Amino acid sequence: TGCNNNTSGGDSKDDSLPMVGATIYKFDDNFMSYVRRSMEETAKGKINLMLNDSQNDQSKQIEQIDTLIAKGAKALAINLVDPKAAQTVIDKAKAKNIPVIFFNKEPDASVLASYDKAYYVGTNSAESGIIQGELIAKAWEANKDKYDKNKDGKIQYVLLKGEPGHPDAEARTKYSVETVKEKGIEVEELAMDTAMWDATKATEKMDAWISKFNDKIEFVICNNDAMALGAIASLEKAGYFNGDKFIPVVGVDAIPEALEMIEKGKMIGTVLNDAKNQGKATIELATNAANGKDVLEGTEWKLDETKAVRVPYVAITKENIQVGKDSYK
Amino acid sequence: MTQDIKNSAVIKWFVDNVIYVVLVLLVAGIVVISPDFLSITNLINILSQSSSRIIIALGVAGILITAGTDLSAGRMVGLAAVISASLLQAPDYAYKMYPNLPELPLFIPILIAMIATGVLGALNGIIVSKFHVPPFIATLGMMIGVYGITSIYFDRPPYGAQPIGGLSESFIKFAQRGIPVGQYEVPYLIIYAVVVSIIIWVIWNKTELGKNMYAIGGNPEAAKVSGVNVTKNLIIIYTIAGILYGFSGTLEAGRVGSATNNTGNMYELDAIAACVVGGVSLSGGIGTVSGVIAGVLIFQIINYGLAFLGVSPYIQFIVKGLIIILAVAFDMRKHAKKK
Amino acid sequence: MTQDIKNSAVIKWFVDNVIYVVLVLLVAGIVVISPDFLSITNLINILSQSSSRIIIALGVAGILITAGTDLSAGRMVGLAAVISASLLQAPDYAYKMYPNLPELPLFIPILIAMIATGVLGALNGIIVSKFHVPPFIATLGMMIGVYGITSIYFDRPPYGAQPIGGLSESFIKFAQRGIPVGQYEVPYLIIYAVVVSIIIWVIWNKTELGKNMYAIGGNPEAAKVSGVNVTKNLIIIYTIAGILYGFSGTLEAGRVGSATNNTGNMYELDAIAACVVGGVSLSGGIGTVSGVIAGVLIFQIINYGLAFLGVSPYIQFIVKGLIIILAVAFDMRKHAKKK
Amino acid sequence: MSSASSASYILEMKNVTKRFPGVVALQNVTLKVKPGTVHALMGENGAGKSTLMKCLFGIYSMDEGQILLDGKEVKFENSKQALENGVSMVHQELNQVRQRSVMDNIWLGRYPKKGVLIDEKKMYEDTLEIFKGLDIHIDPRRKVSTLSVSEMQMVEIAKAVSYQSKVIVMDEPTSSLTEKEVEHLFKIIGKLKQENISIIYISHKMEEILKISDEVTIMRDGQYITTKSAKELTTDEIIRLMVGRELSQRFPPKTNKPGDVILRVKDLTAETQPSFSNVSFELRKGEILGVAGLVGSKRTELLESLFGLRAIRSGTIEIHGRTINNKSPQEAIENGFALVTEERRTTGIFPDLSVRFNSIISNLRKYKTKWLFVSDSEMHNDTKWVIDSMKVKTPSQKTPIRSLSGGNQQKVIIGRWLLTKPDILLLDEPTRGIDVGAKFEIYQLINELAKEGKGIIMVSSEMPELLGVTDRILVMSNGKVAGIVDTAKTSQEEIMRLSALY
Ligand SMILES: Nc1ncnc2c1ncn2[C@@H]1O[C@H](COP(=O)(O)OP(=O)(O)OP(=O)(O)O)[C@@H](O)[C@H]1O
Ligand SMILES: Nc1ncnc2c1ncn2[C@@H]1O[C@H](COP(=O)(O)OP(=O)(O)OP(=O)(O)O)[C@@H](O)[C@H]1O
Ligand SMILES: OC[C@H]1O[C@@H](O)[C@H](O)[C@@H](O)[C@H]1O
Ligand SMILES: [Mg+2]
Ligand SMILES: [Mg+2]
Repeated sequence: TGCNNNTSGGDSKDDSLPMVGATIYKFDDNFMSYVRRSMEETAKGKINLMLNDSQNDQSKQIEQIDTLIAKGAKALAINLVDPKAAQTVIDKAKAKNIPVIFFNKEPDASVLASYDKAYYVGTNSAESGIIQGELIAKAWEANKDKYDKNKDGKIQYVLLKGEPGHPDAEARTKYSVETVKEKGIEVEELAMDTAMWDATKATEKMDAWISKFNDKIEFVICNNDAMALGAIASLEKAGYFNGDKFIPVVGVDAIPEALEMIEKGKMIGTVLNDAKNQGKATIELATNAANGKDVLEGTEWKLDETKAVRVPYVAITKENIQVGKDSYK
Repeated sequence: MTQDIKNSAVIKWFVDNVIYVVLVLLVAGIVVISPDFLSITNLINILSQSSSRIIIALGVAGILITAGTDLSAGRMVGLAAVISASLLQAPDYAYKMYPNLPELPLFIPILIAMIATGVLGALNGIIVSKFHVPPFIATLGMMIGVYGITSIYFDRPPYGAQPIGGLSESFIKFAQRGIPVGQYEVPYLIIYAVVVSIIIWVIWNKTELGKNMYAIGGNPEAAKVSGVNVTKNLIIIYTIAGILYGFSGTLEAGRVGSATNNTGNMYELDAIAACVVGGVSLSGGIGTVSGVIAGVLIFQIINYGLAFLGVSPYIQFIVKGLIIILAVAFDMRKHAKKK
Repeated sequence: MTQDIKNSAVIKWFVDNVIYVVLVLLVAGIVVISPDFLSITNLINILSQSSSRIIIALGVAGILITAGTDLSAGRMVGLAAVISASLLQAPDYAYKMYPNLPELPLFIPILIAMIATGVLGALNGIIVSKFHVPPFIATLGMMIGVYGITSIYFDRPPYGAQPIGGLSESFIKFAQRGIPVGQYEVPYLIIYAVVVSIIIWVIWNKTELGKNMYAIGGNPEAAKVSGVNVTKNLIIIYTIAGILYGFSGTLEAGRVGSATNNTGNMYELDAIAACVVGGVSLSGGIGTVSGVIAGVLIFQIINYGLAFLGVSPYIQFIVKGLIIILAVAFDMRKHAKKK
Repeated sequence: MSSASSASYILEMKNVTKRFPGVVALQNVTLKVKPGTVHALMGENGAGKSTLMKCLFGIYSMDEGQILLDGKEVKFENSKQALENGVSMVHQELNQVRQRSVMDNIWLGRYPKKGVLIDEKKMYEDTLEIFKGLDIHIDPRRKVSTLSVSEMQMVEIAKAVSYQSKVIVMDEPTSSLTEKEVEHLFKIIGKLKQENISIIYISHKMEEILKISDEVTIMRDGQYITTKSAKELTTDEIIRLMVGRELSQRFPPKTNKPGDVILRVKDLTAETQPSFSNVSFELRKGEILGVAGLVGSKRTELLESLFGLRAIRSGTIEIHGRTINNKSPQEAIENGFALVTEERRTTGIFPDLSVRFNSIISNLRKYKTKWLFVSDSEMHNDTKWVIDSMKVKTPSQKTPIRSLSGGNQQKVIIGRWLLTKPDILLLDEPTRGIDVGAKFEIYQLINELAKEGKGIIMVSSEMPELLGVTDRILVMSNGKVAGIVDTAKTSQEEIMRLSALY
């Protein structure tokens, strides 16, 4: 086949460059949009990047992959919707001998191992939960007298969960609380409910909880920053963050608005999902793959034993806020 | 005999007002499980959470009464939220979309947002009435297209696709504060919803436009042969709906303190469902403002109540599905019996 | 004069078949921009991508023809996908939902999934026809409730809420392979869709049930007076739809190689839209199998074509919204001109 | 015809041609109406009467032709323009917003306003005023859906009159009215004439035409035949001009012989009252039983109850000595009943579906082959029978019934039920809007059914029809049986007297 001259072009497209087909599991995912941006930046002048929005639908993504293959992509960069669908993607790529770089959502190691031209770039979901747990534990230990309103030594928390069944939501919910417990801190769950990653829904759930538990809530744990922002809107309405009425809120993603909240002291911390480096590594590996080179050639990345490049999560608090800010530079 | 008549009048009242009975039963049910549900705070919470939804639902309801539908409502809310938030960021916020924009007076961005969605609403009306595209398709196309537009507007330099936050103090006040009444505060949101409801009530019941709206939905042929300008009326009704979505979108942004291109996603489904629960007929010609409000409240009480009771999320879905069906099934008994 | 008649016959044919003309124009448009669109691979891709959607759309279409609607279609697809995937994991897969389950013959899990959604479809039918709940609400309640059920089933020990993967070889073959024809492979998916379409065509056109379906949608009062057992027929139609969703759900699981509780989310909207584009009337009584298939193909060609052309995703939304509206506006010209 | 100067006509339609896909509905039709006259427009079903009026009223645009109103050429783009220029219309198919009140319907399109708001009080009072002038007693605040069909029709008439137009078109205004209301309408028309208003009057009721019209225009197959002064015409002459051949009798000779009782109804009382109560009667094999009564005398409800559409509180129904209880139409059909309902639009036709579909829908069981599939050829043949035996004017079996003329739609509905070969055929105003020629065919078919030993109950508000085709007549008055009379021995006066008994 080969690349064609007649495709309608976007900005970073140059038909003389090898084509890499990429899918983003959901374009309006805030975090992924940073990854996407970094990918576009990195791709400029090196490859012809075709981006697709899988709209959180794995079937749609599979179809997009068919299209990309039909279109003659030399390598694929896939942000799976559903990590267990990796095998199907690999089957399709393998049949045409096209390398695949999975990113952000991790396939099973055995699946990755089944194709020598499959790699992974990203974090692992559990890690964000663990780091969030550590952050909670550290803050608690440091401010126990202030945070522990009923002085029972236990954290009475409410948890706003992302979409049930979403790997990140499940992992963060599980590991954040587990990590706190592992640190020897007792916890009591007052309420846990899903707000579907959404700020508005988070505000409304939080309204009900504040009305129900009043001052009993000692910690607000959120699976992502958007929900943390929603919770803060509700808390502010109830008079928190004004004078010395305070409640610790944590999230994940380190989106700019959350960084702002941390600076204003309305949020105690978040977990940086390093979008810039995820995007960069993905494209650098994909570019090499598309050119038939070794994927690491000329890059700073290292593969671990599962053929994965790991981009670490970082805990962000007021102290290291600059780290968060830098990631948007 | 007189007793009989009295009884049957009471029964008739009940039958005609089942939806309000459902509302009361629902609250009663939750209170039985958790008596502390009955508090002013909860009341205020539920009402203020319902406010922007009522405004959306009233826009959708007008269209449903013309036997149309509007799938684009939620996306229009999103567009207005993004526009108003982007123009109302606090001057000192670090990640402003327009770094050099001075603080604007509140009403300008709100007006701009409402004009934008009003124009798109008018476009819906034109596509439906002039080009005879079924409302489902016209507004589906609009829903998809508006999302594209909002996303392009939203996902831009300098900071790309990130929630538009850091809203100005005045905007936050506008949507989050209220008028103190005793120890409580009646949120402005509730007041906006009341004002909008009254305006819409007057339009539906006291103006030519309103009567034409019912006629167009009840029997478009009859309206046409009676000299009603169906095209013009439809365009106006869709435009009003658009304006309402726009206003509601600004409230959503202010209420939550931020907006993304995903704000408002699927609100139309909730709005249409609330209308139907509140007695608006999808085949047109029937619906009242009070019914729509009751419908929205029922949904919001279910949402709030289940969260308040701490029902586990999965079970919440099942219970919510059941209550919706049961509430309406109960309401339908008035039509069900054989003549 | 004879020339005139011929001309007008040609015009009439065009007017009556605009939707197929739109289909051809669409393809032509894409080919002009990118000539390599015209390939067997693309054809096979588009057809096989349309297959499970056609099956869902045919289920939804039957209900639309009765003047009903089905919002629960997508969630039923999800339920069937999760059930079938959970019962068809490869014996040696490490994270099996049922670690001790032996490998079952393919048809048993598929049957179980289809029975489950068939029963839920029947329940939809009962709620609509016996309790007179408007289909919009009945199926909205079902949509929400089924999601709850699917999530509970999905989020279980030993591994909790995890995509169900590691499907057995036979299942993968069933949904991903095909019959070799020359250097190409005709996917089984296409064959399933063709078989289902034929069966549905026969039901709609050659059986009493089919005639009753049109009658109920065309004028329910008249249908009742004509001796149609509206209740029974509606229940059957909703059940058939449920079964089709079930089958389609198993295909989705097999095609993707995994399933989650989110599989199928919002498919109903695509299906309803495709039906309407294909000429099914939302007010009931009108619709053909070939129209529904054309509607699905149009949507799929738009999706595939825009991705193939490499249009940027946000722009894709705008273009897609526009094409949908234009296609139907064009189609509506046959009714539009003043009579 | 003498060519008079334009000024002597209030309305002139010249050489009007209108084509629909596959049909030429009007070809060079001419209509000239003088001021202050009643001008009858006559023709068989499908002759093009309604279409001509719709062209006048701006609903259809004509392909060719010219319209002069008061000497000035006009071409109304829509109904609004027609109304504003002094043309109003009572439509053949009731065109009302049923969910809304009577007064909302009357003022639709021209609500009285106070500022931007609607002046409800004025609306109410003006409605009462109009009703008073026309002697109509309906509460303006009632929802239209709660009115009986005849009340709806009176409201439509009142609405058309209230525009104070120069020309009022009445397309079968009396199709749902009883004799008494028809008299009432004629009084209204008389008054309008005095005010120099012209009325174009379409009806298939021969008796009415000569009684009230000044001139008659006759159309056939979309073509203009002639215009004559009513004085020069006789009923037979009109029929000859309409049908294009002699029609010596209006009713076929009665050859049926009533036999044993097949249906016995005792003390039947409806569940929801007020309705009919304590209705008892018998129907014999081969008998045609008429049911007469005033509007609201609950004839329709009685038929609907027999057919399982309405609940019964007490009383019994026996067929062939066996007590039955029709809980639904299916059961009724299984017990050998058939019902042609009164309201063709709401309970009769499937508007968007084909003539064939509309013909065969009640008879599906018959077409099932051993494979459970329905047989296309049998459906085709039966539809052909319906079209041929009732002379349905349709381009093809596949035409959607909505595009047939009103009378032709009605014929299909009757055909639908004749196909089921019922033992007991219930007919509610079956010949509504059907032309004389076709009526004759239908009477003949009913007669033949009776001869085959079926029982027929026919509700009708057309006295001549009742007297012409039935064997006995049951007269209802206010929900009760006022008497059952022998057709041969009764008179119009006796029936009228009984109708008003309670
Ligand atoms: N909308 C339409 N589309 C196609 N054909 C039509 C349409 N309206 C009327 N026709 C055809 O035009 C012809 C004239 O119909 P029209 O309704 O004017 O008859 P009519 O004289 O009023 O008959 P009736 O006495 O039965 O009311 C018929 O053959 C009819 O089928
Ligand atoms: N109060 C009412 N509410 C609803 N429907 C009504 C009411 N009164 C009458 N109707 C409807 O009007 C129709 C005619 O009713 P009814 O049986 O009283 O009259 P009828 O004697 O048959 O007169 P006609 O010969 O004009 O039909 C019936 O179908 C009935 O359902
Ligand atoms: O699926 C959506 C979610 O994806 C997560 O990875 C992210 O942390 C969340 O903020 C949310 O965007
Ligand atoms: Mg007519
Ligand atoms: Mg009657």
